[in-house]
Amino acid sequence: MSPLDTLIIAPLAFALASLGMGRRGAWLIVIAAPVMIALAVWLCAQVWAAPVGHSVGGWAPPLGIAIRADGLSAAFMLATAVAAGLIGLFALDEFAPPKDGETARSHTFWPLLYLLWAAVNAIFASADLFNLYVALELLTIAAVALAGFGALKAALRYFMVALLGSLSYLLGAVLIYAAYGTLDMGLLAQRAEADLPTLLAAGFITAGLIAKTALFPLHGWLPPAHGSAPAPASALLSALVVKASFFILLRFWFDAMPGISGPELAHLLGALGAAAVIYGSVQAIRQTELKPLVAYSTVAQLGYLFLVFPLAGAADEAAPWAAGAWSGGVLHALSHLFAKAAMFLAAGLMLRAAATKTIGGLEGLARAMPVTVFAFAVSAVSLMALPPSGGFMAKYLLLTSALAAGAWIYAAVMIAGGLLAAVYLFRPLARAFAGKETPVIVPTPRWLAAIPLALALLASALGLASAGPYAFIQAGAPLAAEEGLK
Amino acid sequence: MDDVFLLAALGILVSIAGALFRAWRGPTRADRMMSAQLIGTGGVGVAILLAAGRDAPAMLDVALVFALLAAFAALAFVKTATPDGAGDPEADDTEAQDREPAP
Amino acid sequence: MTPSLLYALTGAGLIALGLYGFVTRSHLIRRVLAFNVIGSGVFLVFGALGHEGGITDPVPQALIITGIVVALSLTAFAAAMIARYAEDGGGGLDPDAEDAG
Amino acid sequence: MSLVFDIALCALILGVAAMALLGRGLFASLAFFIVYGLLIALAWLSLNAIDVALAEAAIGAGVTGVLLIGAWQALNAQSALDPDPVAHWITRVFAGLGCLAIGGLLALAILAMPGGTGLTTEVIDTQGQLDLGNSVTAVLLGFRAYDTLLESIVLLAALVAVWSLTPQGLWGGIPGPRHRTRPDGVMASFGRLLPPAGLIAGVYLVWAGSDAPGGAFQAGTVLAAAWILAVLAGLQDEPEVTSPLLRAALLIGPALFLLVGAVGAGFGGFLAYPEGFEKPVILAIEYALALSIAATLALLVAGPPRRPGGAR
Repeated sequence: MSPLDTLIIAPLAFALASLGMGRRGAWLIVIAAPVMIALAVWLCAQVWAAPVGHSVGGWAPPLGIAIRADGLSAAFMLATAVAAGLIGLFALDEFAPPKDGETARSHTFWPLLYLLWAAVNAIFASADLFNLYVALELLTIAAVALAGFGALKAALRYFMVALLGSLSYLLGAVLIYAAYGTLDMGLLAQRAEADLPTLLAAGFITAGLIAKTALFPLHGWLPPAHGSAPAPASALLSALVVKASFFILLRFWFDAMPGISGPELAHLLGALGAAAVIYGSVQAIRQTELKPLVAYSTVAQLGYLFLVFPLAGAADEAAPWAAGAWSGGVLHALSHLFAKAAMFLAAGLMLRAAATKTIGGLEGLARAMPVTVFAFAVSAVSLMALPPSGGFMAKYLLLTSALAAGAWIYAAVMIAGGLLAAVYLFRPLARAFAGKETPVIVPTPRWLAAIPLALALLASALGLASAGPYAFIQAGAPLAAEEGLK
Repeated sequence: MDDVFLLAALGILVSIAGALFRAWRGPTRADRMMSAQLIGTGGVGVAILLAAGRDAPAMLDVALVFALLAAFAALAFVKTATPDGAGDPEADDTEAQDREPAP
Repeated sequence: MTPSLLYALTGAGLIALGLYGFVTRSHLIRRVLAFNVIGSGVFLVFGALGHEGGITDPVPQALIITGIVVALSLTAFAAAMIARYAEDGGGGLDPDAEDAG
Repeated sequence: MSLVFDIALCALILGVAAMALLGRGLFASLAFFIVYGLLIALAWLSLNAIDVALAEAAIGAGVTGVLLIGAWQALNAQSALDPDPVAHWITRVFAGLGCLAIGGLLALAILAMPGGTGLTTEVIDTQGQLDLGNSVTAVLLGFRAYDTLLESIVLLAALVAVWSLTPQGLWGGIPGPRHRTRPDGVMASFGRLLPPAGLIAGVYLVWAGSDAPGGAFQAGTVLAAAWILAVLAGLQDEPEVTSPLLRAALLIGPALFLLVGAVGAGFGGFLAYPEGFEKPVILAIEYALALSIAATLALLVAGPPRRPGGAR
């Protein structure tokens, strides 16, 4: 029995079980969270020794599908297990079956949560482009449905973009099969050449995934969808869903197609990422409501991830800073995963307590609910990339790579992004600490407030114990991560 | 020999193009439905002729599924004739309402 | 011109046509229709490129069947969502296009 | 001759697609779309991909069309069919140029492809190990069973997603309206005559699937069509969404599939079938899947609950 298999099977089993159990299905999370975390830790222990992987059903590619976990996959699976587990426990407050009368939400949230979890784990494990497509669509359905818990309009808008994005990705995968007779990334790495069909296919795949990751200028759907959903749903969407499509992009360029990208494409992605950092931050500053602010911050933070492509890839020769940039990007994705989950959950509690949506209504909340506001502040520290935090560590790595590469523009954007993040995150925090009176609020259960705090502290811990995660994600890392894309 | 079947199939395709004119022109919804149904029947014919022309009897299963699913689409189409999509255009609607009170 | 090439090019044509329809028509039902047309165009390219001498590669065939079911799942969810959105008074247009216009 | 037929078919497909996408009037577009699905199924027949043709005939031309007719009906009731605007001409010009460019690049890529029949030889050489005569089934339930497992879950996920749209206070209710028909009318006779035929065709398609074209998904669709026919004809009502029997029908296929995968993971590897029992296990999965797919599809067409339960 391999933990890799089990990490795919278990969330699917939980999804079916929660659907079958009806109203009692909600309490399954109490079992699911520790089980999934334990499995992910087990996988990490195995991967620490050596990357694992095998063919499903014993059918080797190109006929069959290979699944595998290197440090990157295992780290994402562990982070997902912790984040999704904690978010699930948090959601018990909102989506446990009510005493009087059942609602569609208390019944459908839980299967959707496990389906989303299964989809991201399948994505982290898969080495097959078509298998990734099916998992991506599972993710789309669960994510759009969760966004629909908030506002149908926003969810519908998201859905339409996601539909086109999936087709674009699928078309790319189809062209690759026609050209190379395989969908396996390992075989593709040996076979792929930079000819027209391959570049076109790579373009379609990239465009589709960019739309799903909400990279500027295809970000328009994200702020309304993430900003209007209930807190646990927003946290899942911002922490996990957009990371999954980014993860495929990373895999595709660094594992499957290390030899075909020219510096132009890498710089195009980098330029869009840089634009996202600036645009998202400026928009976040302009928001008057808290959750749209946090959602625009996601747009900005996702921008940093795309700086990996030029910094780790655009040089003509093997670049000594490539490994640093690649690891910085991955660490940024992981710390943003924790920090943003924490921030959305904390924001949800703060808004509920203050019975408002606006930032102005948060006045004095720091005295009424210190734990929650502290959690918000700690996650903000990570997003602003101040030490000690995972965000600091990640951006430090990215910044030193940019300086080593002489990429002054990217370096300037990163510094500006950090300052702008400080501006937009300072506003809600300043309101929460402002005033003299302690507002009277409905008290939040202590266990509920502890969850965002735990997530925020995890984001910080990534920075404090950075050497461990840094070494771990490089276990079995693709050569391209060390030497750059060609 | 095979060409005879394919020629016949081609003939049906041409007739489908003719039926398409009616689906485009309308003017009533019933015209469009009937035209789609007619084309469905044409599809069954083409599938059978292809099965003979290409000597692949399994293609007959496709003709079978066409025939079954065409009836299905027809019923869904017909349902659009009543305002709530639940009635039977054949039945006098008030009489139907009496029999089965709407919830 | 082989049948393989003919159908693959038809698939390419459907993709282009469907994309044009998706972009220029903002009614939600039309967008779902366009999604399905593009999807079947992609499948046609997939199947036709694995076809030669009367034989079609079974791997694309199987994957296309999977793809058809996935597209159906998305269409079903989209149809239900469009219906609910209209009941909530949202109308029939893609909110994205509405905001832009 | 064959090529002339193919050219005519392709021209028709492109023309009908254009009418469905660009014409005026949504109802006419739906009629064209149903015709389009049928023509695409014929294209698959001509490419000798009979399994795909079956799936397209059942799903593409049948169920998708009915789903969209349902959405049309709902929007019609809300007067949300109009407006159906066409983009400004400047947008149209740019969109047209962009799509032409994409289509042109695609055509160039297609012309540059190596051709051939891909993995056909590998599949035929290997499928004997599964004792299956149908190569497509061997890929679907053998070599790429993992995709198929996920796909069955995707279908179920769509149903959960549709249920999440249930209006306030109606959870546990019954999907769709209660259908009325004149007892001796054409519709009621349809409802009595066709479902048994559909049932037989469905079971036949699963049975045939291991050695001839057919399989769980095509069969499930035909079974679902039979179910929906009975509902549309007013002979049978949809079940309440919380009904335990319904839950069992929805879950049995994916659950059995997952269980086989998990047992495999315990002994050899994820989704490795027990040696010597591959075919019976695959058949069992297919029958269970067909049932679950039928139930899932039927409820997807019915939509979220619309009426309070327990009132029949």
